[in-house]
Amino acid sequence: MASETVTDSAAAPDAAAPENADAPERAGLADGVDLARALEAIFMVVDEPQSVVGLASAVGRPVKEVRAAIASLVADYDGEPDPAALPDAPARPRRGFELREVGGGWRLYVRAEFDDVVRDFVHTQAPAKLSQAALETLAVIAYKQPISRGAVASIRAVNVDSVVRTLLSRGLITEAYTDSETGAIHYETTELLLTQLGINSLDELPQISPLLDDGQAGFDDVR
Amino acid sequence: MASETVTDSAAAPDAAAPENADAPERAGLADGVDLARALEAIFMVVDEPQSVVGLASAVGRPVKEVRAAIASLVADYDGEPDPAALPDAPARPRRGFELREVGGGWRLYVRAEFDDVVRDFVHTQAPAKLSQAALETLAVIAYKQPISRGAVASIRAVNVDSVVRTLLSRGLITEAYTDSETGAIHYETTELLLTQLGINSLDELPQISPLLDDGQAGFDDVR
Amino acid sequence: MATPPDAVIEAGDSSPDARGGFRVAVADFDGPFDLLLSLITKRELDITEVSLSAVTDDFLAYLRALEGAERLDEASEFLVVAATLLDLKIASLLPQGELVDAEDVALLEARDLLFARLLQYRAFKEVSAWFSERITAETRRHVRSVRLEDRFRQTTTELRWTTSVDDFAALALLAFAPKEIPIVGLDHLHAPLISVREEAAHVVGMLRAGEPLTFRQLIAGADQMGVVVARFLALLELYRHAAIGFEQLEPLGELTVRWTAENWSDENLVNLGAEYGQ
Repeated sequence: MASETVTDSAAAPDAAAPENADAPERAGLADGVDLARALEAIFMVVDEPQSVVGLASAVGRPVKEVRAAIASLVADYDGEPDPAALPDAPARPRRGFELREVGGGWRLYVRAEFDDVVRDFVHTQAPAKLSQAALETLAVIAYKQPISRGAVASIRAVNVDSVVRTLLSRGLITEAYTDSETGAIHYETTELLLTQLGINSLDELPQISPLLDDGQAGFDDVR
Repeated sequence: MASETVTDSAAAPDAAAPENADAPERAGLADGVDLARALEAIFMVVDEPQSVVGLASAVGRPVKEVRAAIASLVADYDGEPDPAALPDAPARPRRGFELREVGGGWRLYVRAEFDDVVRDFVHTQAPAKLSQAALETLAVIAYKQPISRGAVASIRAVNVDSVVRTLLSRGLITEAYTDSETGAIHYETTELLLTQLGINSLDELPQISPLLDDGQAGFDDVR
Repeated sequence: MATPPDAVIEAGDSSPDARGGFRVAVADFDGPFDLLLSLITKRELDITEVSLSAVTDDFLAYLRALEGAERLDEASEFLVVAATLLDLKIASLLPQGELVDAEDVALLEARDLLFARLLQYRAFKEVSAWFSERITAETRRHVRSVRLEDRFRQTTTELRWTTSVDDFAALALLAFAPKEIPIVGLDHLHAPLISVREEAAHVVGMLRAGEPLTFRQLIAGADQMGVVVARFLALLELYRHAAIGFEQLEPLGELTVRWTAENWSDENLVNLGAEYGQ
């Protein structure tokens, strides 16, 4: 802990400026930026476990340094004493989250002893019944799948981000593919929806055709 | 619940009673679990701003305690000295993430100085920029809400229909109510707008009165 | 327009308007449009001395050099402000005189209201820059928003599903129905309809007798503004059909209307005023 502090205070803006010039072309941390702090920033936003090599290339630092910084973060979050601190320094808290290596990469997870709290919380957050907004969004996805969130939003004329998350966490929809050009995730419905509706396949959804082709074609041939 | 209630009143005998009344029947933290640690576990999984009251009800602790625990986490992540530590204790690191109150609740954000570092890891497309007309209309609605389209148009002196539609589809405004006499829909801003502005309530909008009192009051002074 | 367009477009280094927007160069004023506005609102410049048509010419030339969204934004902003300036100017051009009657007071109040409107517009315009900055700054921020860990995904409350497949289809229909923003109905306004054609018939009846009549006489007895307007429109239409002639000895003086049609049939009346709907 003390070591980071030292680095932090040393990383004064003016000190960073001149050395900044030799920073790598694309990515890379400016000199003097604490590597551990940058890594924990990255871990905050990533969904998938991150390999040490990938992280090293992203921050433009040697793999060895990145590995050491990760180890220091693990110890930090686990509440182990700071090796650089004085013997009688106060203990560091054991965080509610931890950094774990899973499947060849590192990711932040809820610490196991808080699973119950988080499970309770997720429970309260998810009401037993879907809202009208969620049902309508689900209906749009069911009839137009695979469809991106943006396309659903423009049909529903409202922002659907949180509703889509709800449907995802409910297992009623899933990610079908990611458009390689736009990066937009396209969603489709799952077997669970069919089960809930009591049908065997999407073909059994009642036909509502005329409105489906964006009101363009298809008015004459009702599907 | 019974055991938690005991804990609560034991922890804060005087304050607990009134605020604890809104605590839920079911949830609640087991005895001895550090509230701040439980909260940081919850912040790991949430995807919406969490209000203090909502969190208090999820963990079954008084609002006051939750508020204090959040404040301690903010100071912790910001690297402020631990108030419980000895004066010569080593400083805590300023984390790569921070806890921010935005859009009506608390969420974990990457600290601004690391925004560039994490950019490559985040795949959300930035939404298209709002036009000047949309921004002005949004400003009018934000300050005069709830307000009808006609009233916005008379301030902007132009037709605002398509702009209002854009703002609706972006989820920045929503229909507040429909005037029963005129049938005019009145609009108000959403929490999403607060989130996108990075503020926590409409009170944080810049002051622009006295120009706004329908141009009547205070006009002589301005002139 | 005396100033050549490219002289107008130059971003003006000396200009206090750092963003180098639209510059106005007219007789008594040379500077950014914003400055013109603030001078007028502070009454350091007389709106009546600004040639709005010259400003508009300049602006159109300036617009041609802009592209895409920027052009639209600048154009819509200009329209808003120019419309207010025009109102302001109309109010300023009307005779002021002494505060003798209620009409004059009302006129002055109207002028102040226009100033107020301009100020209000500027206030919102200024604060919209704050909105823009905040939104831009905030889009650079990154919030933790990651998929729920699998172990929590499976523990959500069991879904209580009550929607039948037909209800589900009905919801889809509802969702796909085009979202028209409802239009504020005017049906509750019961202004009696006034027909230009009927008023024309009335005017024709009065004039055809042969005696020239003044406009004042033609609208005598009209108790509604709408009737006055309709009779005026009827006169314009009749003039277009060469059925009447006007005579006015001095500006704003008495307007005399004379019947001049040589072969007028009432059939002409049938189509008259058709473009006004009623």
